[in-house]
Amino acid sequence: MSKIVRSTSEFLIPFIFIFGLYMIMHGHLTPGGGFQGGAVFASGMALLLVAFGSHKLEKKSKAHVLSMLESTGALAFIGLAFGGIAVGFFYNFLVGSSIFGHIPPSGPNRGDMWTGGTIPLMNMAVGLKVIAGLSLIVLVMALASDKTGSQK
Amino acid sequence: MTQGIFNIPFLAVAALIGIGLYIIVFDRNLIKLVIGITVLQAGVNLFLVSLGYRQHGGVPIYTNACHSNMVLPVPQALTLTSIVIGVAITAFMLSMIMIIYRHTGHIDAKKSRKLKG
Amino acid sequence: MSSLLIHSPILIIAIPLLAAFLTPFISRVSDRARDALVIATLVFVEFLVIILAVDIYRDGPHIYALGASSPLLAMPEHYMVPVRIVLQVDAMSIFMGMISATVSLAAAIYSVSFMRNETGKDKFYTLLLLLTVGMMGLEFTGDMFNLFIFLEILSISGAALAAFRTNFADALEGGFKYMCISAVAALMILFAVGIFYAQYNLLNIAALGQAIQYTMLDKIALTLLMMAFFMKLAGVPLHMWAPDTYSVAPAGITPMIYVASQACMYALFRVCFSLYGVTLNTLTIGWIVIVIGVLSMFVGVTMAVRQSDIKRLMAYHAVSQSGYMLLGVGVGLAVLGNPQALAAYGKQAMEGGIFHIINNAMYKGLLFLTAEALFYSLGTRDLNKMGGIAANMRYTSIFFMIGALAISGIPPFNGFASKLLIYESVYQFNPMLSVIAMMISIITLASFVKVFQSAFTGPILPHFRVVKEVPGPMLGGMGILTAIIIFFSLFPGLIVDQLIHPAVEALISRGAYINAIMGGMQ
Amino acid sequence: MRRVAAGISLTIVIAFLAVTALLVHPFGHPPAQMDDYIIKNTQRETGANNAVAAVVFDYRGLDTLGEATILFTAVAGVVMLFRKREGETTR
Amino acid sequence: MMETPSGFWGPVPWIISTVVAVVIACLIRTLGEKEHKSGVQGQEFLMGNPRLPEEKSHIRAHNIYWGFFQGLRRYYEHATNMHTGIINDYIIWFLSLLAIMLMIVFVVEVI
Repeated sequence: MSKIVRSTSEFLIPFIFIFGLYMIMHGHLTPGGGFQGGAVFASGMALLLVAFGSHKLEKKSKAHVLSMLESTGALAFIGLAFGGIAVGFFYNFLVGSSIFGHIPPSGPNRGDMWTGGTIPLMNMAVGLKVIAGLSLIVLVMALASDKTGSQK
Repeated sequence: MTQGIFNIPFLAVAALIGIGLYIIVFDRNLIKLVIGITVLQAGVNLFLVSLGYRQHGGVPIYTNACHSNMVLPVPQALTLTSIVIGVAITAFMLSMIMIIYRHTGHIDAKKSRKLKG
Repeated sequence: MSSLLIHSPILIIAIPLLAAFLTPFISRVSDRARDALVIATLVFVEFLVIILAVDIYRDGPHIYALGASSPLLAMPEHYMVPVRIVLQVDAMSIFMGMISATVSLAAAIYSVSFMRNETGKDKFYTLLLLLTVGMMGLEFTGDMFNLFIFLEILSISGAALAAFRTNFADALEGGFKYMCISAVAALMILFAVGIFYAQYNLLNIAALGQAIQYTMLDKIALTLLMMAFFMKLAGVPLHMWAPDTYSVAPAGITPMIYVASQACMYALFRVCFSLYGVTLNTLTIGWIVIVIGVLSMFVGVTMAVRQSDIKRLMAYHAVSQSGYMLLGVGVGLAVLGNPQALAAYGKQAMEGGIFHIINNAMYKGLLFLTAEALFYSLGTRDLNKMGGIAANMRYTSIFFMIGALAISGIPPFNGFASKLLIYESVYQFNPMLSVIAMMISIITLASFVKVFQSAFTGPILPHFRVVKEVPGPMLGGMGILTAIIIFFSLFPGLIVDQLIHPAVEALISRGAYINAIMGGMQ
Repeated sequence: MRRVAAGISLTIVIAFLAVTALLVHPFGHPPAQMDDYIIKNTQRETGANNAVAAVVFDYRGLDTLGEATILFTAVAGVVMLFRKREGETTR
Repeated sequence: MMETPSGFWGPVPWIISTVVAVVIACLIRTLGEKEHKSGVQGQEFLMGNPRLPEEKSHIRAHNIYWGFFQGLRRYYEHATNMHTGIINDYIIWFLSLLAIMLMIVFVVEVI
């Protein structure tokens, strides 16, 4: 891609990444969540791919590493769901505890980061999973189309 | 039936689904077929999310909320789920088409039919 | 033990899911460990299904509310509507669950040696586990939207597995067709779920069943649901994807996709009997199911005789056999509003249809596996190129013969038992249908005679002299299914009384299904 | 012939969809027994201010697990499709 | 034993009666000619035609039931033309069946 695209995306990408991570972190307080933030982050990856080419991106992030990350996210998610199995699968076992366990006052409030029980943790797990999964899809498809292009 | 005039979003849903089905049925290009399925998904998602709208309602989030009247949260969650499913299906079908193209050299549904009869 | 029982509905879904997420890590360690993990997971699932089945057949249905303060609490306290997702496992669900678990286990064992020379085996096993998860979830869930989710899991993993042999162009074509029709069908289901949600603000099947009024909107939703499920279960004239997909899928996967389509048939029955039940116009809907069933039987079998590709032939037979199940259960549905007829022959017709599901999963699975064993040894699926291999592949030909006799309804095999039930009870409903069913059975036998004659008997062709029997695990996978077939053949009365009858009762008694969730408020 | 049949059936299906659109509850006034419970109790039961996040991860958690599984399945499928094979031939 | 609407079905009596029938058949067979020699029937015998090689004498799959297909030729032409193998046609079938079913359900309500 041309220099303009590359320098613009170099400038933009940190903001996109940070915005994606912000959305993941604040999923239980503001609009957004793991899927949306992950999609934003992965769109940053897609921008990287468009600007710098798939081979350059592949040097930075190997496909099997992304695959592992995705599995880690999925395992963390299902692990959190299993965490409440003493009561029931998907039971929100962290409500009332010290990690994310505060219970907000009912009705409109200012929003406390440490609320939500397992929900913020699940948001993070899903966010990791979606980031890795969507990046992997984009990367694999780009690499494959590159290969077919070079063979012609 | 007097309320029918207010159901314009639902009529838009019918139109979107109709367009999606039209593309799926009449277009022989496999990529356009996937586009048709995406339009169909958009129609169904619009249906789901517009089911949950409550008049003069705000977002169902209590952080700094000023509305007492909130729209329904469940349809939004369902739509979110269905959008992610749509992304997954689209990616998967497009990569299948890429491999079909690699094998046969075209993406015409009429030509790529080894299996018939 | 009892807490394991309480949690087993979700564990049956969650354990293979956990194993599927773990497979990428394990397969970096060693291939052998991954195979062992997959087999162990499926054995554990089978074990859980069996202990759950024993409990359900003894004590009645289980429910499991996800995330509630107690899993047995379907609704929040002091509230009349289920808010959370509830899994509801009754005799019919667990019956289908046993079929899925058994066929998955046999397919995994078979694949261990069949897939030895393939690349990408870690993805293969991940997708196989996910297909199992999809089937189990579809059968156990008590929530309409959740049903859609599991249907999608089943569709994507099934399509990916069907397209697994990416070096053949037709494998991709079969997989793509499956994915395409699944996507359209699933979107129709989602639209129907939206219609339910718009009217009643409910997603739980039992709660919807209590609230449903069969308005115009409900009729449209019913039609959408029925057509989508007919598409997924390959009822004529929506069956055309079935031969394409079944014939290209690798061995072991074909029976699983077939069982997955039977899980969709279960979903159809669940919608017709438990969600709508007597509120719908049972005669009309029953006749629709019957007509599609008879068309499936006829078109499936006549197309099957014509085929020269062995897997395509068996795929058409799969379509044709689905027709028997639709016929049996359709007769039950048609007389659902008429208690006398239901007691006289309706229940027995349904018993026949549902007995046919499990019989068919077993012998059809066996036949698909033998077909793929032939492909493995001979390198071709074309019947015109085969000949005289019975001498070299003794066990495979014996397995094939048992499967072929069972599917054609030759006594004393189990196919005869279920077909006899269908013939006799359908005869009282409408003699013509019964006569057609018998005719179809004869053509089925004829087409298997064709396969047996052209592939196994006759003089051995010179280039097949060196052909050897398939390796042990493949024989093991076929052997499991054969053993089950022989067991079913010897004790049909036991199976019908112990397994089928409670399942039919669970399907018919809509009030019990609704009360299991909504019972607190009566 | 095929196109005519497809056109007629498409018209009928769209007509029924339009009927559905007119028969559904008036836009903006949905029945809300289940959702009112969630809106009222989300903070007490799950501690989350965001009712949508509470629905996604708590009330309907299995749906989200299934959705994550679908994404996982699609990724596995895509990687499987583009895997390297020995004896790979293009065309 | 399995109850059916008009009787019962059990594989064990069936197997026992089959075994009895086979035993009787064998008994009858032993009453036959003792000096019979086998082996003559398999060879070509006064046919005049040369013996075919083995792979030619095998009847291939597409030759089986030739008459059946010939008799039902018109049905099979229609049926194979139906299975076009084009994915759009599958969706067309779906749509048309959906339209027919919607009409049926609608008409039944009106009547």
